[in-house]
Amino acid sequence: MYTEKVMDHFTNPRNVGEISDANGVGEVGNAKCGDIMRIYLKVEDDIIKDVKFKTFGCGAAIATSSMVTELVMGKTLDEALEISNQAVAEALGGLPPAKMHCSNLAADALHEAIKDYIEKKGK
Amino acid sequence: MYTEKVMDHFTNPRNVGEISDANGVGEVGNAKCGDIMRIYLKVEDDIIKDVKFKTFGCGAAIATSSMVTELVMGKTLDEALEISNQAVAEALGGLPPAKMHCSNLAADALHEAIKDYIEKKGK
Amino acid sequence: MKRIYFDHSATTPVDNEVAALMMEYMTEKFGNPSSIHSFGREVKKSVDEARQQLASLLNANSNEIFFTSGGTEADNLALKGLAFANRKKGNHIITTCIEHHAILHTCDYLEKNGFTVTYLPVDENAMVRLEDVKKAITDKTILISVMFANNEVGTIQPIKEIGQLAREKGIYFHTDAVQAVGNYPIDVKEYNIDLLTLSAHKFHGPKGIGALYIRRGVRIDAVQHGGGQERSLRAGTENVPGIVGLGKAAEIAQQDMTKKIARISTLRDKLIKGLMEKVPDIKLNGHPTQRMPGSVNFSFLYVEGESLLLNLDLKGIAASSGSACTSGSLDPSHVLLAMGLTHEVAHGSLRLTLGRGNTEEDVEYCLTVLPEIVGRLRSMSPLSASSKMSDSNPCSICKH
Amino acid sequence: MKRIYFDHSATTPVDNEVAALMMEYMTEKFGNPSSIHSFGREVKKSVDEARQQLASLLNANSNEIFFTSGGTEADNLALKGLAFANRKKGNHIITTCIEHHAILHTCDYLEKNGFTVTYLPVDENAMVRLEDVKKAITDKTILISVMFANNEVGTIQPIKEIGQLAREKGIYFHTDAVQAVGNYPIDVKEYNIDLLTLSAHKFHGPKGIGALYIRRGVRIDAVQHGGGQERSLRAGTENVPGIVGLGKAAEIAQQDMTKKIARISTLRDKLIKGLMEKVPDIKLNGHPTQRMPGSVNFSFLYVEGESLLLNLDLKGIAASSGSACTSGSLDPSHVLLAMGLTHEVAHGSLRLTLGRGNTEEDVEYCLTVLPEIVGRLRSMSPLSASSKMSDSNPCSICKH
Ligand SMILES: Cc1ncc(COP(=O)(O)O)c(C=O)c1O
Ligand SMILES: Cc1ncc(COP(=O)(O)O)c(C=O)c1O
Repeated sequence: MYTEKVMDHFTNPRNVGEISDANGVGEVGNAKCGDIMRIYLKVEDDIIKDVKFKTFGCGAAIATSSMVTELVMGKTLDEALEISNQAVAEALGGLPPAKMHCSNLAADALHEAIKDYIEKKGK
Repeated sequence: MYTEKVMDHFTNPRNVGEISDANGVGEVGNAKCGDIMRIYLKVEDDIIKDVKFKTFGCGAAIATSSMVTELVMGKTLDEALEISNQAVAEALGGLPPAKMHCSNLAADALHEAIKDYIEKKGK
Repeated sequence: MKRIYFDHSATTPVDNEVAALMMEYMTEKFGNPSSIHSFGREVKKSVDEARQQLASLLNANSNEIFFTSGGTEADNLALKGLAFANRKKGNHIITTCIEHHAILHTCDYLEKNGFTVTYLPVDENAMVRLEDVKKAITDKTILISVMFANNEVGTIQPIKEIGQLAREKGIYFHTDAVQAVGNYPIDVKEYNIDLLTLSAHKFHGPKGIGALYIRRGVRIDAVQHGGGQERSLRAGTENVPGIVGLGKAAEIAQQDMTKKIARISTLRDKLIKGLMEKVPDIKLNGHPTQRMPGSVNFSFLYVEGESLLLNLDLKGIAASSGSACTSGSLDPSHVLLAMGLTHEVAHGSLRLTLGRGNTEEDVEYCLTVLPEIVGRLRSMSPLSASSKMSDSNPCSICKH
Repeated sequence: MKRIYFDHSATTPVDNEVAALMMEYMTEKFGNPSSIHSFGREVKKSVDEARQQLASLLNANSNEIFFTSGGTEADNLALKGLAFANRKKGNHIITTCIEHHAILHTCDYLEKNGFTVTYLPVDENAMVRLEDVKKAITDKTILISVMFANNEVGTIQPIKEIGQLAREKGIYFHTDAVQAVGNYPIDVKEYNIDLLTLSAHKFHGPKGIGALYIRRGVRIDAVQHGGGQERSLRAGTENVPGIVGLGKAAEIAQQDMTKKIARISTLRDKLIKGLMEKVPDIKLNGHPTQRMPGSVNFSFLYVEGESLLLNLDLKGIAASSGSACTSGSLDPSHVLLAMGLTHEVAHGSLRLTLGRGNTEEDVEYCLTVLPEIVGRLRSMSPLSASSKMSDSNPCSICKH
C-alpha cells in the first residue's frame, strides 16, 4: 500500500512536537477526512531555523507532515512556499490515489504557518 | 437415483422381444418424452401365457416394462387389468419423481394390449 | 515475527479438516452434481449431506437451505427476491442504519426500483429499539431486515422480539446473520426468522460460499438466472468443494459451541478490561454485554484509526478500523456515526475481533504494545482533552 | 473398476498444482484482500497476479477482468449489466437459440423487464449465419450475445466476424466462452469482443469462480450490490483461493495449448471415426470441422440417451446426453431441436467430451463397449429403420 519511504517517515517521523516560541503556526485539515495537521515554525531572517509538526491522521498524513518538515528545514520562506503537496508526495515515492486529496495537506499547513508568520510580522 | 430393483430390471430386463403369434399388442408413449413401449401378449383361456416387450426409453421405461411383464405372466386378464402404473413403480421400490408421469407407462401399454386382444376376439 | 490475527470479523482461516475435505472434492470427487453418472451421483450425495449439516446448525430443514456464493449474494437474493415476489402486497421495507453495505446498497437499488425503505436509527450502543420497529410498520410493509450481530461493534440485536413482532403483523423477517452463524447459537424457529443470510468464511469455512435460509412456505423470486440448480432459486454449477466445506465448518462450529464462546468471551473481556485500565480517554463501542463473544471495539480519542492499525501491524497484530482512511471513503464508519459518535471519535476507532485460534498470550502481547502505540501517536497529535472535539454528524445513511 | 471420464464439458478435475496452491490460500494466506494489515496485503497482491494471469490468456489487460462466482453469474452480469446501463440507447438484444440457459433465462428476465430479444436460428451444424445476425439488427439493438463454442455439440461460431459486424454497427458484443476459454485459443482484441464470460471449472480450475472480461471503456451496471469489491462492479468478499486457482489454471492452460489441442483432437477424431465404422444408423451432431477439440456428440437412432448413459456408467464411462430424461424436463436438448433434429433422434443423443487426462486406451475401451450397448438397446427397441421416425419439432425457444 505505502512505499518504503512513507513507512520510514511514518514509523520514524522527523521533527515531531511543538516549538514553544514559534513565530508562525498553521493548521489545516478537517474532521470528515480524519486529518488535522499543525506546523510550527521558527523563522529568522526569512530562513526556517526550526520546524515541528503535530498531526492527527492516517499513515499518509503523518508521513507527509514529517517529510515536509525535512524538506523546508533551513530553507528560505520563498523556497518553502514553492513546495507543493504534490512535491511532498513525490518526495515520498508516491502515495496511494485515495490518499492524494485528503491526507496530503502538509504543504498547505506549512503555507498557512508562513502566512501566519508574515501576518504577525506585519503587525 | 434409481433403486437397486430398477437397476436390476434395467440391466437384466425380463421378457424382452416380440411374440410372432401374439394375439394382443399394445403401444403407448410419445416422442416428446422419449418413451415408447410395446407389449405383446399371448392369451389363452383369458390367461396370459406369454408376454414380451419392446421399449424405446430411459432406464425407468425399460425397468417398468420388464417389471410389468413379470407381474402379469400367468395372470388372468382381470387380474392384469388391475395392475396400475403406480403398482409397477411400487414393485420396483419406487421411481424418481421426475419419472413418475412420463416413463411409467408400462401398465398402460399392457392394458392397451389386453384391449387389443379383446377387440380382436370380439370380431 | 510474532503474528497475531485479531480480525476474525473480516475473515477467518479455513479449518484444516475443512480444507483437507475440500481438496478431495477438487481432485478426486470432482463431478458435477447434475450429472447422472457415478462421478455426479457421488457428489450430489455429499451436497445433500452438507445441506443437512448446515440445517442442523440452525435448527432448520435441509430443504430450507439454498447455497449462494457468499453473504453478499444471499443478502441480495433475500431482499430482491422477496421484494419482487411480494410487489403486489406492498412496497415498503424496514431495515436499520447499521446494516452491512450488502443490505444498504441493495436497498438503494430497491429504492430506485419502486420500493420505499425506512432506515431505523439505533441507540448509543448500536441497539435497535423495538418501539422504533413498531412505529415504522405501515400497511405497505412487506419485509423487515435487521442484522443479527453488527460486524463493526458486535452488538447483538433483539432478533427474537423483532421476529415475533413481524410474525404477528404478517410481515416477512430477514436477518443478516453473517457475523453470528457458527460463532453464536441461532435457532431459526425459536427466533421467528423467515430468511437468514450466512457466509462460511466468517466461521472457518471457505470464502466464496454462503447460504440463504428460507423458511418453508416463503416464496421469493430468483435473482441469478440459468440452470435449475438449488431448486431453480440460484442458477450456476454448484461450488461442490465450497458446499462440503461449509457443511463441515457448520458441523465443527456446532461442537462445543458453548465452551468455545465462553473461552473467547473471557479473552475478549480481559482485553477490554486491560485496555480500559491502561489507556486513558478511550470509549468502548457497542453494547457492554449484548455483544459477540470475540468483538472488541474502542475509540481512542485524539488519534486516528489507520495509524493505530499500521503500527499494530508493524508489531504483528492484525486489526481493523472504522476510519475513513481505512475504507478509502470520505466518511468514517456509518455504524459509529449512527451510534452518535463524532467524526473525530469515529476516526479513532479500532476493532479487534478474537477467534478460535487466539490465546491469553495474544491478549497480553496486545496489552503491552497497544498502550505504547496510543501514547506515541497521542504525543504527535494536535488534539487533546483540552482541544475541542466536536462536529455535527447526522447519519449519512439516514439522510435518505 | 476402470473409470473413464468423458464429460469434460460438464466439469473437469482441478489440476493438482492448482489445488495445492488453493490449500495455501485457505489455511495460511487466508486474509481478506480489503484488509490493510499484512494478512490482507499479501493476498491482495496474489489476487492482482491472478488477474494478470487470466488477462494474459485472453490478451486482455488485467483491469478488464472482473471475477464472479462462475459462468452463470458472469452471463447474468454481462447481459443485465449492459442492458440496464444502455436502456436509453435501445432495448433490443440479439442472441441465439442454442445458448446456455444462463443466457436464455437471463433473456427471459430481460424480456419481462422491457427488453426485446431476437433468438437467431442455427443451421444443421448448429452454426449461426452472419446473414441472420445482420438482418436481425435494428436501430434499437444494443447488444449481440453469441456463444463461442456450444456446450452440447461443440460447434465453434464465427465470433471474429460477428464481433466485427457488431463493432461496425456500434453494437456491444458479448460472447459466452465458458466452453472455450482454457481449451481453445482466444484473443479478445483480434476477435472484437467487448464482453466475455468464462468459468474456471471447465479448464481444470475450481468450481465457484469465473470472470467477466469487460473491454476498457464499456460501462455496465452492477448486479450484485454491497461492498466496493471488483471496482464496485461485483460486491462480496473475494473468493481468494478460487481467484488464485483460476489464475493458475489460466497459466497452465496457456502452456503448450496447441500441443494439447492437437492431442485431444486426435483422440476425438479416432473416437468419431471408430463409432461411425462400428455402429450403423448414427448421426454426428455439430459441425464436422469447426468443433471443440474434445467434443463428440452422436445421435444413436432408435435408442434413448439416458439408457445409453446408464449402461456406459455401469461400464465405468461417464458421459452425458441431450435426452429429456437426463435433464428431468419434458423436451430434449433445445440445441439439438434448433439444429432440426426430431424429438426421437434428439433423445438418442450422447455427448462424450474428452480432456487432458484421457488416453488412447480410454478411446479404445469406449469403442469396445459402446457398440455392444447400442446393439443391445436396439434389440429391445420397437423402433427401427423401417418404423417411422418423425415428429414436428419447432425449436421450443424460438417460439418466443
Ligand atoms: C454483517 C455482514 N453482512 C454481509 C457480509 C458480506 O458477506 P460476504 O463477504 O460473504 O459477501 C459481511 C462480511 O463481509 C458482514 O459482516
Ligand atoms: C456455455 C456455458 N455457459 C455457461 C455455463 C455456466 O457456467 P457455470 O457452471 O460456471 O455457472 C456453462 C456450464 O455450465 C456453459 O457450458
